[in-house]
Amino acid sequence: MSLEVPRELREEARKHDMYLTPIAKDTYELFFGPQHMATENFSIILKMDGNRVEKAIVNPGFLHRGFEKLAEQRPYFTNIALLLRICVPESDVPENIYSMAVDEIVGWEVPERAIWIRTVVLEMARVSSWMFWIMGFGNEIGLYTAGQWAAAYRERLMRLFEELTGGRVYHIYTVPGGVRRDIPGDKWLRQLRDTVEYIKSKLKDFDEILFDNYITFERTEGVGVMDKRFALKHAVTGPNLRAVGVPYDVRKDDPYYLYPELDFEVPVLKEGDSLARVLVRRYELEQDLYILEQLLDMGPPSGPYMVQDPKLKNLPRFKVPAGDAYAHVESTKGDFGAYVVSDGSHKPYRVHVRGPSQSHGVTVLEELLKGARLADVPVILKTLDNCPPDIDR
Amino acid sequence: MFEWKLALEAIGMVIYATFMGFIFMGIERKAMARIQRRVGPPIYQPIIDTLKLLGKKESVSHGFIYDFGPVFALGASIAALLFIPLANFQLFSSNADLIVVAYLLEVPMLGIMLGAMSSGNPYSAVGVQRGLLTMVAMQLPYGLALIAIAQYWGTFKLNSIVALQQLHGWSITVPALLLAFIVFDIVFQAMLGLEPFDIITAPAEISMGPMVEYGGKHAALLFTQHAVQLFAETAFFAVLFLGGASNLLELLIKQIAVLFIAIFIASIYPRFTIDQAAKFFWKWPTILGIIAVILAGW
Amino acid sequence: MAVTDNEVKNKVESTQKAPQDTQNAKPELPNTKEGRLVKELLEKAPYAEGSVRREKRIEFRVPAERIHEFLEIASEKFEMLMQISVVDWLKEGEFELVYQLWSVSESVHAFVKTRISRENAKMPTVMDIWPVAETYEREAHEFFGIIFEGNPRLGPFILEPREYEKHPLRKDFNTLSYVKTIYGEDFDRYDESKTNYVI
Amino acid sequence: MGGDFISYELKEFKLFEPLFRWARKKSIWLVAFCTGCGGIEMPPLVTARYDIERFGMMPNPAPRMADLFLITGYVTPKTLKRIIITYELMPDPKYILAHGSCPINGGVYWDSYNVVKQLDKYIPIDVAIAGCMPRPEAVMDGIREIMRKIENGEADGWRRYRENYEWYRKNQDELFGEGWRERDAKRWLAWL
Repeated sequence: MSLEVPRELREEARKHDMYLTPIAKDTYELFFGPQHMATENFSIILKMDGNRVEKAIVNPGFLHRGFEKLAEQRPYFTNIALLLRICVPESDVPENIYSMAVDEIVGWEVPERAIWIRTVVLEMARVSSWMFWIMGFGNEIGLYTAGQWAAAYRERLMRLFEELTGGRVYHIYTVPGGVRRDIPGDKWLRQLRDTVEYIKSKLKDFDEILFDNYITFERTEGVGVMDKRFALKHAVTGPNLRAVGVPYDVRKDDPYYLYPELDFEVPVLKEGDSLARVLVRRYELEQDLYILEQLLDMGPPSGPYMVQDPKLKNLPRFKVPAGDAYAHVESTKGDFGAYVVSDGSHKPYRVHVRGPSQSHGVTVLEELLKGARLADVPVILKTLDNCPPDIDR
Repeated sequence: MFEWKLALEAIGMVIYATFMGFIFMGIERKAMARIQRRVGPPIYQPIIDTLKLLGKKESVSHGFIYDFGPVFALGASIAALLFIPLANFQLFSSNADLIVVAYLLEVPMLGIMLGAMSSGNPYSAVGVQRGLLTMVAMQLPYGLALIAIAQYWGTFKLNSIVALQQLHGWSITVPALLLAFIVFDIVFQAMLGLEPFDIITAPAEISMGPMVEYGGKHAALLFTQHAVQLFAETAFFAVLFLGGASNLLELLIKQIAVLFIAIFIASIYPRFTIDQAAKFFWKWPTILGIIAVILAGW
Repeated sequence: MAVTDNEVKNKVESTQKAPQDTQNAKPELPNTKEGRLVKELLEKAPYAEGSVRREKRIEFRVPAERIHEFLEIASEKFEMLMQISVVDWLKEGEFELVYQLWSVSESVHAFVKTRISRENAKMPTVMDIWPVAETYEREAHEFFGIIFEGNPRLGPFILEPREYEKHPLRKDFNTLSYVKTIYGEDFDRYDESKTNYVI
Repeated sequence: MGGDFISYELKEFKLFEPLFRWARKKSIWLVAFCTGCGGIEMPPLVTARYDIERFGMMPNPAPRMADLFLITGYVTPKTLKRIIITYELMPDPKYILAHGSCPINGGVYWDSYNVVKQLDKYIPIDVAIAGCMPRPEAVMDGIREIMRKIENGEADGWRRYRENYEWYRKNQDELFGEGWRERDAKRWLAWL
């Protein structure tokens, strides 16, 4: 009894001339993931011709849990604890889109304080997600130092999240009608300001080591080029779209929460290659830190942090009037949207989430990988910022 | 007539080199961790790793060449070590041991390639292609740096190079050889398999490349080989450019200095792709190398 | 941003009225950016019904057989197809397909709704208009069993073949009983009577 | 072959066994396969705040060199196939640490049609950590537990797998259908 791959299978493979296929023929098949450092939980089947990718077939679905089915079986408020698992690095985004959609169907006016807290939480999630992205990108191109630093700075935000919400990764914090808990106190706000300043002071280090590095330029310049028409037809959103010269940002174009009152810029580059995508992300990180500073200067408005509604007494049987709504926010990956349909009962009739990676993680990736070198595959993957749970759900 | 003394010296030297090589690997990991603001593993961690790998059961082999590859690599590394003058020990010596050592240090790569090729894993195959191309690319500046050395000191004998350096000052104090030093240092990153030239094992691209199929005792052999190789390469570097050493402690200090340069470079640069690396090697280091050769022969 | 009461009323009215007076729906359109956009599109496609929900949200109802034609016209204004949402209305025996469009130039989101029968659900593909529709259609096909004619890559995409055949997001697929059959006694939290089935 | 291995452990290396156990405990290499949402807690574990490299642990991209398989979160049947193949690629002795509630009983996805409910039926688990998501401290506690088990020789998941291979194989075949190895694994590992 052999416990490694069965011997008969090995014999079979040899018989069918599959042994040494990769070297004997000019094209070979490379299974890129899911057990691979670059593509976590995501598989790409690469048909390689030497060092070049001839054809790429994306094979997602390792993370499919049937969220949309499960959400139909749980009450409105319980769904928060479920749907936030769609986007793991930035779990506040699914919470917020779902809450916004439910707020719109019910017709709630969310209190100002809750709006402020939600905006802060979203921006913190964005900053921590950028940190995570820097880590991922650093690891892909072999600059582990920047990655390690970024992950360490992200821990400061995690600590603040923990104090605010009680959870490190999954916060279950934004609920329809407001937020679940109030801000812990002024000390937390001071800590947040310190953290923002700290990360801001460390941006210089990242510039020197990663964003202004000769080899980073070499690795990313001219790799995975998209043009504007292609990006629009493929519904590429977020930093990837802004890197081809379309200044589309949900926070500006379909403003929600406090964003109309905030002063920030939408960085746009027009080259459309990996370098442009990297630099757009770097400028956005700066803008997000600036937004957080402004929010902190504004200070939390007084008032309740949850909408006052007698219907909320019996939460599990809380009924939502019939109707449908689509809400979307700007996440670091792109335009994250949710379509919620209610039939008047206490469970949503249908929740459909639009993950940004659905558009740039499948067809776009397959197109961009065509003709890329093997070494460019992780760079393209990471500069598109593909998040497999978005696709699988 | 069997020379007991020589045999004992050889064994002692190999054991010392292996041990110090492991410690060097530990220093490398520890220093990297400190740069990355971590505590890092204990300095003797590679020894534990190798012990553990030796204690693993391995039921997979891909044939004789697969098993032979690591042994071949280890043998070549040890052979290279025996030709390098380590302080006052130099077990074998010939009139052109500079060339012998320079090319024995390249042979282990071929051994690993041989074994990896026979595993049939496509990632190994890609890693092997990259490894061979890196070797071809770095030969030119590497050769130029060595020629500059040989030309300036007028000998291919490592012993004489050390003696001359102790007489006339270290190689790096000579302007021509300073350029050769820079060239050699760039090549050195590739020889150690560190960034920006860790193209062979790029974990995020081809998940360890040639090593992907090696596990258990094979991996332990490769680890040992890497340790010996690390020791031999740093010693070679110290002998060529830092004036050699009169005792093992002095040599050790010089080796660690060399190692730290490599670590610092590795921790602030990302990885090249293979074609960029080849282009890079054939551009700046080659130009510098040619200038060094011309200056050395002046 | 939460909607105000007025807008909610508007929305309820428009959704209620729209099915009743289809011909006279046009005068309702407000004189805003959204209203003008709807008017412009309805002139080109008189078979569709359009309404303005609120600021930056407009809605169209299109008969299923002319959906491709309508989307082709709409694609001039709406550059991006954000999603194809399918809602399974079991009682009516219909699938509702909602094409979520976004106009980058006008910053308006449009719902294009169409209904098809649940039996032998077939739709023309819109891959030729927006290539990204390939992914959305593959997903809709996988979870609901709708066949998009012209899409070459329909088949198991996210799911394994066994679950794919069941089209799990259909309302008549019972995940509890399915899990019971697959995992048997591992499924220890299953409540037959479903009385306590509020998690 | 099972008997073969036991004799290997007992006879030839009996003298060195405590040494090897110590080395195994001190040098646990992880498979870099983050199989679920718990993968998000891996970077904090290997970076500055928690830094498990202090204990000699490090993620390794090649399953052939790995010792510990960290199942970080729920497992779908599609992933489980890959997990089983990866697990079988790892050389003995090998350990599995299940991370989170989902591998224990399905967790929040207890009624999901695409999540494996009890992972222990398909591959042997040595230590399970409850919680969703377990904090890095909890994971480190689990790691300490597995270190203790390795030192005492109690972490015998690989031996259980070897001895009860038929049973595990039967469960796997029930879930995936007969012949899945021949269908899928041959494609993934053509060179074997």
